[in-house]
Amino acid sequence: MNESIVAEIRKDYMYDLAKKGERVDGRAFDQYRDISIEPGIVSRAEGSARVQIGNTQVLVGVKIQPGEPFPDTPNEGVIITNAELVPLASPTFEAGPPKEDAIELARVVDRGIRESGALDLAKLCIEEGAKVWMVFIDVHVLDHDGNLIDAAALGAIAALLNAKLPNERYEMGKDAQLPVADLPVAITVAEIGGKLLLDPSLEEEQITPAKLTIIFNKDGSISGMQKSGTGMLTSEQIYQAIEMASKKAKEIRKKFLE
Amino acid sequence: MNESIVAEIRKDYMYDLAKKGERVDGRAFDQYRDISIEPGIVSRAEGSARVQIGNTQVLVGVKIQPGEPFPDTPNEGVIITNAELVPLASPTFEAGPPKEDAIELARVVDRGIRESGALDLAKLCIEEGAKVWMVFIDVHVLDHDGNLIDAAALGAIAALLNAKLPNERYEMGKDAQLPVADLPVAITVAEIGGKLLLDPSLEEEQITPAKLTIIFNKDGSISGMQKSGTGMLTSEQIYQAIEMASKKAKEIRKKFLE
Amino acid sequence: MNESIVAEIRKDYMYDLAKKGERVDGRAFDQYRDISIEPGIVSRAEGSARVQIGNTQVLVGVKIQPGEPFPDTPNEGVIITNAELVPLASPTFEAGPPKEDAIELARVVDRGIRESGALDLAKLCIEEGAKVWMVFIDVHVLDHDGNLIDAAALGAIAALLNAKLPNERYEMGKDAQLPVADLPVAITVAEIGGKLLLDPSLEEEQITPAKLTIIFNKDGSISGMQKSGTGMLTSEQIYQAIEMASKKAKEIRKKFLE
Amino acid sequence: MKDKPEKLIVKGKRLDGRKMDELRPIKIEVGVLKRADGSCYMELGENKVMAAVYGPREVHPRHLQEATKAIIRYRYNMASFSVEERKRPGPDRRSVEISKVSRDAIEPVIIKECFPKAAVDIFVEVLQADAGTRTAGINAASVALADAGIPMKGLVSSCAVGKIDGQIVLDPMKEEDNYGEADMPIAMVMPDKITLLQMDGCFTQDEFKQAFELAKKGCEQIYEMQRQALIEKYGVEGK
Amino acid sequence: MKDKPEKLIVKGKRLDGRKMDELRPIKIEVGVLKRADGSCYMELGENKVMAAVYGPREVHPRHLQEATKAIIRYRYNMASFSVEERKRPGPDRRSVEISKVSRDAIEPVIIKECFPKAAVDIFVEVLQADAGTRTAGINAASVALADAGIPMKGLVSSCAVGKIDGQIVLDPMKEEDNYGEADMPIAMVMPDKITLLQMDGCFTQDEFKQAFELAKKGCEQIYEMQRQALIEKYGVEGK
Amino acid sequence: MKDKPEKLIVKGKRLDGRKMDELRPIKIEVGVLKRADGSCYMELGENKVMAAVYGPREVHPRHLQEATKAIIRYRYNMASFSVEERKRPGPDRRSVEISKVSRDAIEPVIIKECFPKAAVDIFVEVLQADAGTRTAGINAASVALADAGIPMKGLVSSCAVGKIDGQIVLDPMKEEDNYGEADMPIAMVMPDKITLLQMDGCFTQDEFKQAFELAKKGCEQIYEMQRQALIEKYGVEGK
Repeated sequence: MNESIVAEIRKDYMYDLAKKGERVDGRAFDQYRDISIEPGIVSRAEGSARVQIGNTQVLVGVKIQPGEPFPDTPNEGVIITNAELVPLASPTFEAGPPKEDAIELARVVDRGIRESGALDLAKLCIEEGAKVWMVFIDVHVLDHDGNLIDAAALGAIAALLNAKLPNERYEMGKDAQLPVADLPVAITVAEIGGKLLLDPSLEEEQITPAKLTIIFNKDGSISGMQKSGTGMLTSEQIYQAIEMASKKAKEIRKKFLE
Repeated sequence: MNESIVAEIRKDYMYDLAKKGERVDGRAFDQYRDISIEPGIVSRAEGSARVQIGNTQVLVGVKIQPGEPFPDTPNEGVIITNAELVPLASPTFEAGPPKEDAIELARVVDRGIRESGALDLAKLCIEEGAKVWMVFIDVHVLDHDGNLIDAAALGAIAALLNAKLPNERYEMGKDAQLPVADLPVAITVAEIGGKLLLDPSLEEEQITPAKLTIIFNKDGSISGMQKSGTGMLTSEQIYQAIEMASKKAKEIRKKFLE
Repeated sequence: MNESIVAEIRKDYMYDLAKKGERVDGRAFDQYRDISIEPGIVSRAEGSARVQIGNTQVLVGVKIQPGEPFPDTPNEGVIITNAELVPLASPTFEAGPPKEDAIELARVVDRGIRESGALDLAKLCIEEGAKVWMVFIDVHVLDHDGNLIDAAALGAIAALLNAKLPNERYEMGKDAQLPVADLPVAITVAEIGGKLLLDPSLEEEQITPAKLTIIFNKDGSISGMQKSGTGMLTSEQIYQAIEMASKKAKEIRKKFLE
Repeated sequence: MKDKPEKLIVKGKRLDGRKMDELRPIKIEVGVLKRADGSCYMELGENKVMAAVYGPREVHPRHLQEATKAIIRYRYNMASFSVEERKRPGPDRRSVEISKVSRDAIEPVIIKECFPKAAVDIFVEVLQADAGTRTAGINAASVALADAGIPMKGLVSSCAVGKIDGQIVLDPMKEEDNYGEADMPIAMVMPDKITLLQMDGCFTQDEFKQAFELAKKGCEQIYEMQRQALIEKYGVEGK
Repeated sequence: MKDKPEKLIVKGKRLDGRKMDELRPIKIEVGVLKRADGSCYMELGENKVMAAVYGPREVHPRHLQEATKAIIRYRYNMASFSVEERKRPGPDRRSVEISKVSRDAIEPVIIKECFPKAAVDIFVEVLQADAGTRTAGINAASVALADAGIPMKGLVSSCAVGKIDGQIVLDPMKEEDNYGEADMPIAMVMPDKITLLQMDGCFTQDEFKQAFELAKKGCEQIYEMQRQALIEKYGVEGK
Repeated sequence: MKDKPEKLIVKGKRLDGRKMDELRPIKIEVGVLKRADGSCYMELGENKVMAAVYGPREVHPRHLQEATKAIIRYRYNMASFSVEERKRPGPDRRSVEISKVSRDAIEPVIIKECFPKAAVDIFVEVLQADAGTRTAGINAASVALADAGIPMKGLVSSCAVGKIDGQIVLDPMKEEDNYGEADMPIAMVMPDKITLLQMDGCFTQDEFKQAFELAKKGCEQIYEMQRQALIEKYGVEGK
């Protein structure tokens, strides 16, 4: 019981701070925690990247192997995205098949890559209708301190940029760079006490009623959105969120991906 | 505790009624609740029918697609029957893979179709040993107020009568009627206080120690039986059940299927 | 609570006995319970054997059918070993997919067969890269009174000795003996109170902190080892265990397999 | 699947004759199931969905209970015959995600404090699918909650917008969804509380604005129909 | 699978030499397992089944308990090597259904009120199969219950009848089952209480009557053998 | 997979230049995760593993609790991208067995009586695999336990020996494991307590002795590195 009273007091404190324009860790509303990206960390994978946003730590591995295309897209490669919230990363994660949070994470990352056209799927066709490259994007969360979606999405595109088509292994010529055509960046905005802030930490996520993730292409257009949480957002908040996020996406893309 | 006392009293009341030749909803022992059948309710499916027996409501969809025959019947089509007791239909149904009740339901319906020869499987062969029609009969229960087997079996044969072989979709000529060769009807008899009655409602099912489902072909022969429940039946009761059910099967077939 | 006090007293008693060089059922440390092997007990299987060690009872069935080789061993047959600890065999076994004990049992038995070279896998190739014999070794435990590994391993090699390649069934000539090239015997040593003893009964297994299974080939070499249990063993104990086990393996092989 | 039509908009009309800002025909029936505490059947064009509500009811296993409020569970499920290629029964990743975002869309209006330690279970079965099943499901679930007498702050109304042949259209149907350039389902509580917002495809920021405003108009129309259906059943809105 | 023989009945005899109303050879052994509270091994022609009973014992999880009587659980399982094509381990739809109808067949004779809140668990393992495993399993389970000292109103005896080449035969074996026209397993408590009745294939109503009466005769013979096996073990029937 | 090299030992050196009794390069980092109570990242040649410890913490479901001591759980898991052919996520039979024997290897040193009714959970994630992941995992787990402040009787140190081209070698890497004749991982608590011992392949009894003694020497070296890593972090060994 005491625990939940403490939690309640802490929550009130964070709401009060928000009203004063402050955050519990001293950041500005539009400020990310420190970001670091280490590509190529897993040499067994065709591509990989470790992303840290503050204490949040995500490892994304890309495996590429030949396979059959889907019948309705016979001349396109296939993207398969999976996320594992392994119990090593958080006391609240449990072993077992992916639960709704892991599935949502994987699907939002997947749509970010897919709908942005980040991968030129037509160039991943080896033999029409028979053989295409299967690109497996595996998100492995190592330390969960909030904002997994942004970290995972950043890890995915960084790992793709790092990836090679393993032609040699399958005796199809020389290894080649994976054809990356756009650089989508996902930015998550959280609402607390009517205020919007970027890169929510775990503590902030626990009290935010609603988050909105927006994925931007290089040209500033939007290729994906996902509201989550059991709160509501006004239209004005949504427009404001897009504005905040749009700016930050450009910054991050420039600094880490271009 | 009170709940179970009430249940006990209600049960005694229903047994007393049965001894007097009456049922709790005023029906005669050999009387069904109102039956309605709406074929073609799902246009996405090759065949479909919604069956209502009183408040019990079952939707059966038939999907037909080409596939490989079983090795031991290379020139016969394949029937696959599945039943989903989705939690929408009853407070006692749970999400998850089919449990024993759903499996029993599906298998009794399946045997009714299969053993009666309702489908001429030889006519569902497209190319011997290589390609046959796979007929998926999916029973989707929407509202469970008792006697699911009769409703599902009726829905299955009605949906098959409604079904078309989708030749056009697979570029094999014109769509054609599914070759339905018999019209099996399943009738379930419940035993309460030594008396036999047809079409048990949910309330009756909850107190009946034993039910017997009998499936009849057009010519009056029996193509399937299934006793369920942890009670016992005498030989005489079984012969009597067959007689009652046989008559009713003819009636229902005539009214709804022919 | 009383139950656990009784268990504690019983445990102390068994430890005291061990120090005096005795066992609770009167056996010598290096003495097995009575062993019996009945080969050919399941005529549906290509090979089978029932092994009893005291009250422990294990049935091993071998099924052999053609299948595809693994890509990295295109000209070798395939061994697949599975163990089912069905709830019929012990009040502590539960229905469901194999748990860690069943998996460990299967894998230790599998390695015993595989690493000893008991089966000449090259002779199980039918058509290089395309068709090989798949040998399924299924361990079905019927009565669990301790030392399942030794019983299962003995059952596996006895069932293989009993097995025929079912050439006739697949129209490939006459049935032939399975090419068995070695006769591995697994011996499990348990540590109790610093003493080592063979063939632990269930009661002994429940109090032993550590067991060591050693698998010996005909020539006395070791083809597998597995320590289990949350205890520790000294180097000296390990060397002593190998000596005890080595002798016994020879005895058992001679008596039952040669 | 049929081949992609050359154009999705011909002479200012969509393939099914609709205008850009026009919803498909809608049918809403309240209280159609006996066993459920509340239910609603909805047709949205060729979509047919059934929603049922059970609750408040006991929570098993107990450790899922919350001391001061009800927990809300939402299960979106497709019948195996609801789509062109038979779907394997049971949840897949898509339906798990839709269940989650639908719950996130519905939960904000439920006054959960009324039922501490209890559960309110919402089940949506898609009987026939033609693009828009999640929005139809949310609309039906919202009405079924009212039919079950669960206290709510308002009805949730949901619809999607799409981009086809470069134009923003309301409530895309299957072909428009398959061959369109973007799809965005939203859900709203009147007058301006967004509880669902998903998007995939490609919108410029201006297109997003246009689409978003159009989607809200669609929700308003659906809200009226939900209200009407409840009034027909109960004489007054929401019981 | 072998090809269908031209005839299943030749000169008034079945392929294995039996008469129409003749059971296969039967062997029943009582109390063959140490760990189980009761057990029975049974051979019925080429069928080999093992049954074990555990109980009365505690029920986990608790919410499955019944306040005034024991719950009965029954698990029918085939060893993967028991059939010609190796069977994947674990339950399939067939074994789930057989487990259910077998429980329905056995439960009526158990005096459950003796053990409130407890469970009686019945496990049947098919070690070798040749048509008739469910009836063999029920017979063995019934004896294992007696061996475990579970109070019962009587023994359950079970056998099947079939229709082959148009004739009704007792206790069909594999080939007769595969190529026959109907199969009907029943279970009975003496003198005339039917606890299992399944049928598939095709019987006229007259054929049904003839088959049913023959099946009951088969059960009577099996009952005698079950009784004999228990007497041999215990001196008196059922302990 | 590459073809088998003609020889695994050339001029007294192994393919990666090591001597017979030489470990691969090792890197140990303590306390690298924020959420875990203790953690350790370890590289052993090309192997990269991360270990985390949570606990003591509550046990769910309750019936798993032990009245007088903590239960120890150990989960070894491979990331799907950690091996050449993508591995399907989730446990397979190999990882279940490794989890078990690793727990058997670690549990003996934990003073479980300190935490009655609680659980200590150990998670090992293999991020990159190159033969030796179970030993690397045990080494990392042991350090992570110390980092978490779990009372222990000592550190567990683990390494493998193999037989290649007929010679006994310490700490085989992937190619040596694939084409070698035997592999034997052990774990040890100083000075001479063996907690893990597995072997497959073929050793004469003399070879076993030679291999076993070499493996113990390897463990001693690793023990020193584990100790060093903890001293660097905490100034003193094991906190």
